[in-house]
Amino acid sequence: MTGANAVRQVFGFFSFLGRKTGKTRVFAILGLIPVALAVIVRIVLHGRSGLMAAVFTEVLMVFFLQFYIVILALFYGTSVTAEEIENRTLTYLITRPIPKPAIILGKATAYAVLMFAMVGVSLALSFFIMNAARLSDPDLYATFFRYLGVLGLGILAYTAFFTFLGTVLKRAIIVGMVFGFGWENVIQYFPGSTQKLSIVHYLKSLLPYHPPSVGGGGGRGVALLLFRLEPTTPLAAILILAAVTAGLLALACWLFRVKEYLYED
Amino acid sequence: MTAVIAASHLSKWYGNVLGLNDVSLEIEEGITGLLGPNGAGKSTFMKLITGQMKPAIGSVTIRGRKAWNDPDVYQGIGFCPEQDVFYEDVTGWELVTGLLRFYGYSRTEIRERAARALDVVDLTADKDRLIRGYSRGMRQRVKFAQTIAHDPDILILDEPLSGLDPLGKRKLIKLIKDFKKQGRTVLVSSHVLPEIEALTSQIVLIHQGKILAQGDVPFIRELIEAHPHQISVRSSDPRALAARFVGERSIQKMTFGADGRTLVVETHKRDAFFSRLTGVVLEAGIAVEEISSPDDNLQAVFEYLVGK
Amino acid sequence: MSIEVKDLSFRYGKIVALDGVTMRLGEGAVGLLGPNGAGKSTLLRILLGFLVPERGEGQVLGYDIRREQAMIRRSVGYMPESDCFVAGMDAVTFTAYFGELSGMPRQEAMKRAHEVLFYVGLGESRYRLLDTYSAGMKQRLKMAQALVHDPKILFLDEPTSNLDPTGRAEVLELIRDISAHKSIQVLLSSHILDDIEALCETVVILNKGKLAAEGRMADLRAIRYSLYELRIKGDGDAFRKDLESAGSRVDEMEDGLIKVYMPEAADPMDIFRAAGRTGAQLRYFVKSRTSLEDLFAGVVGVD
Amino acid sequence: MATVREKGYTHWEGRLGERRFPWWPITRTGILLAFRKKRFKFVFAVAFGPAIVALVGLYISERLEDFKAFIQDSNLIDIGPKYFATFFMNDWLLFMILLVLAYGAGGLIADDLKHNSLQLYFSRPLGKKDYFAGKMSVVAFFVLIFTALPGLLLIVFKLVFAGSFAFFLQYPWLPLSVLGYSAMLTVFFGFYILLMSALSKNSRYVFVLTFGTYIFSTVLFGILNGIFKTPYMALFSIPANLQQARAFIFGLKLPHAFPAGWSLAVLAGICGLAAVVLNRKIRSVEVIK
Repeated sequence: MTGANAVRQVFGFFSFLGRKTGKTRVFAILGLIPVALAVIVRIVLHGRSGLMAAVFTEVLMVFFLQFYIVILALFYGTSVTAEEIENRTLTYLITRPIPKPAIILGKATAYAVLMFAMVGVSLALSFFIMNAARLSDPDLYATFFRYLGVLGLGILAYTAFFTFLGTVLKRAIIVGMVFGFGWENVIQYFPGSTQKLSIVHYLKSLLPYHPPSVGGGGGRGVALLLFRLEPTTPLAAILILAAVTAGLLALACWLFRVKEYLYED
Repeated sequence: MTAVIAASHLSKWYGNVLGLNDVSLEIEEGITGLLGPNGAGKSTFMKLITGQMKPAIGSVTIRGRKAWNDPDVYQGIGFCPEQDVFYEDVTGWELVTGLLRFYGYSRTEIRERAARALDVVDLTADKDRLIRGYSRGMRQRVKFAQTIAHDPDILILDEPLSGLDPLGKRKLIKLIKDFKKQGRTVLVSSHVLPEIEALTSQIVLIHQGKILAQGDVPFIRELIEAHPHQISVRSSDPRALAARFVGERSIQKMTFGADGRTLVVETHKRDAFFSRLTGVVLEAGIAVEEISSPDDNLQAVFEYLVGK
Repeated sequence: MSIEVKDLSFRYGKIVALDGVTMRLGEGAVGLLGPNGAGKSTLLRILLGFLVPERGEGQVLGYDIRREQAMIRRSVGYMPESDCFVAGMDAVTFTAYFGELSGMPRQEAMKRAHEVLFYVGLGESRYRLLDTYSAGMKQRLKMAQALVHDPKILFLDEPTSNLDPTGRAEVLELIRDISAHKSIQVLLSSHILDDIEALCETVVILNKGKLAAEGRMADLRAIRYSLYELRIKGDGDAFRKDLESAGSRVDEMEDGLIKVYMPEAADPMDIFRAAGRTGAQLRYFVKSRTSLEDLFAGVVGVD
Repeated sequence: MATVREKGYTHWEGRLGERRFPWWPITRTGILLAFRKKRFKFVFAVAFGPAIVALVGLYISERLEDFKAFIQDSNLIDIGPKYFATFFMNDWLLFMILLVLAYGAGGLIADDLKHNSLQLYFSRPLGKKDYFAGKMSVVAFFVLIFTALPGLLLIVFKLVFAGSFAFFLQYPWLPLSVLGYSAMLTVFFGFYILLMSALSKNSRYVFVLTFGTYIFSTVLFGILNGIFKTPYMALFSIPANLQQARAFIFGLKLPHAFPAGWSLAVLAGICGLAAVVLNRKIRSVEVIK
């Protein structure tokens, strides 16, 4: 079976399977939290829409960018290989006439699309509930799609990273957690080029508005997200993110092809 | 017959644990039983054949092709893993059709093959229930269905009968025998030796990573010199019978069974003994109820070659 | 009389697991047989007091299964089918622990644990952590925890499944030793018919929650007409004709087994005389009786 | 007369007795297994940190004159219910207890589920109540050893250092509040840890789950408080509820501006939920489909 067709079949198999696992239900519910918050905020603070937008970016984007997509990518990314090995269902896949890298690519993309759907729905609901008053305003939609784009790229980059981690380590989730919530949350606030070592830095550089670049002061946009951010140019950020995603996936595929997986029986 | 599966000087170990140690053998068409104590290297051998592991030394080929990282070889191989693990959240039908995607069949052909495979293992009624809710026997049968769905001509089955009740076993044994009649090659590993005996008399015995014996069970029993053959004769008067045999040179040992009717004779020259037995029984006029050889089965062969 | 049950019925939701089972089990080893879902585990669990039956009553060692469950569990040793142990513990602590939970004083439990572990053949590895135990050793450990409080009855659920041949032979030897000389009755539920055949005198076959057959193995398998199975070496045709001339029907199976159906009154020794006359070597000669597998298939009514 | 001890099965002459606490072996083994975990002894020792700090503080406050030079800040040293409350109050102690429990007792039920040894327990004359009593008293042991024990000892040391019973006469009810608070913590953590332990078969996930929920509840409180400024949001955070209940038991100013009864209700609610889940999850036999 040709490589491309194999990837498409693996993609189809795991898109179907992904929708049915209990894990998806848990994370879909997790995605409802921002929507619930948006509804509560809408009731309590209606009338002061300016404050609402700030609150949204402040709290909800933090939730999405620094928690939701990371936790999603962590559990789904590592499960691309780690889950198959832990549950020993890998045997069903590697004894099929498809190249091993196709398993990684197919499954990773299937899960990425699944995550993107969950994040997209959750973002759309909470965003438009929050800004119900300004529905006619065209650049509201521009902001929304930009957010969606940033989160999408975030999903891809993190999924690639955690897929790679899952292929290398046995206890990928614990190490993944340390990286996702430890390293990423800390390094992004370091001055100078060190913050460029975290994926979230490039995602934040793509966010629509920046405070006037005088230190960290002034402007409505001094959001938690932009605190001490020295953004790289959007184009560079996108290129780096793409390179990281492709590089890590390729590495994961190569490793998966070479490594033998022993179930400790 | 050309060898379907051929291994030459195959060795494999992980860390300092020895898996296989210089194994060279050929498996022809028909059913071959693969057996050995736990940790003998059975599952290592199966993983090497099916390309889930890379040989450290030597090579193993299926129909001449190495299985490691050569996906096309799987078009003709059906592998039934030993672990009782599944994608639990899908139904039997979804599992079999899902796994059939990877063989390049059209949608209709996938449905046809899945329906046929599930029908063969009597799961048509339960095909739309989640595998999570399947009983142990049903899980084993759905696992077998996904092994045969793509109509492979080589079946590699790791403990296919475990968890099945006597009826389930009987059906699966008949099924595997039908496969053999269609000229396919079946390699079956099992712990329960009577199950292998019900399937075939061709066995490969692995122990401590080496091939101890390969061939037909009675033939192997013949070759085992260390243990003389046991022949048990139950009759109304075992002592009289024994008295007549005392002079026989071919007999090494005679013991009387606790039930007071059985005489067990140990001899290295079975032919010589049997040719005399019928005559002696008729001369002595003793009513014989049963003649059998207690150690002419796989369990005994296994014990002699492997036992402590 | 150790186990007596009258009209026992149980249902999981709408699935009927046991439907009016009545039987009495005596001493020695009893085999419990039946296809998957026939109600074997349910019966074991009701006798152990895990489940309360909808209808019917029963006694185990004279204790009523509804009211005196604690007393029953004290005098029954249960060896479950699935692997079960407590990680981080060694065999002695594990066995003594469950001995204590059965009501044994701590010191007695510890002493008894050593004895039982030696008996089941885990003497040398009794101080090792259970996580390092092989499947066969875990199986024998389950046997040890079932024996530690010296039960009167042993319920064994698939004791030899997933064991390698040597392990299986050793566990069978253990069960044979326990049920034969000692005053412990064994109720053995297994899918491997060879084990039942090797160990049990009486057998109980359940099917779809009903009692399909019960009784001594020998009686159930006896067949009325005399059928002998032979293997010979030498001139097969001459031997066959000789027998047929004497009025017996002779069939030859494809693996060389010869089946001789002799008329009721015929003397089996005629076969020897026929062999003598035609110079054939009689190498295997057995009075046939239905194999347990055929009995099982016949009783469960399919095939 | 010669006795031949044939190698084989021998009967046991003893009689199976009815013990007053049939679940006691479960507790003893649970504690034993906790200590067998690697590095648990280290965590156990570190958890005594808060008690030692409080003891040193106590000692310094008595020998005030010698330490005049070091201590400028005065409120540290007025020993009273506030001092004891602060000993219990600081999050370090709660965190250490949680760490010890999550690491040591996380596998109490999780390991039984993982290795399905429930059927071994229940094939003994043992009820579900006994099983829970045994497991819960393992948690009780660890909680009490870090709360009641140091609390009472501190009072005793206070009397010893001061050389008089004045302190005791001044606050006679103090030992009672120490015991009351320790009992409350025991009950709450008992249910909380067993609930977490029953939710997964993998004790590593239980560890993450125990801490995750505990911290997430505070984070949630932070977020909600950020949005709605009402103090009632504190009900979402487990530590906040515990602090509220503690202040109430020690008769101090409530940290959050709402009646302590609410917090007690929330804590009791969690215990109730735990009881229901545990009762459903721990069955002697899985229902065969």
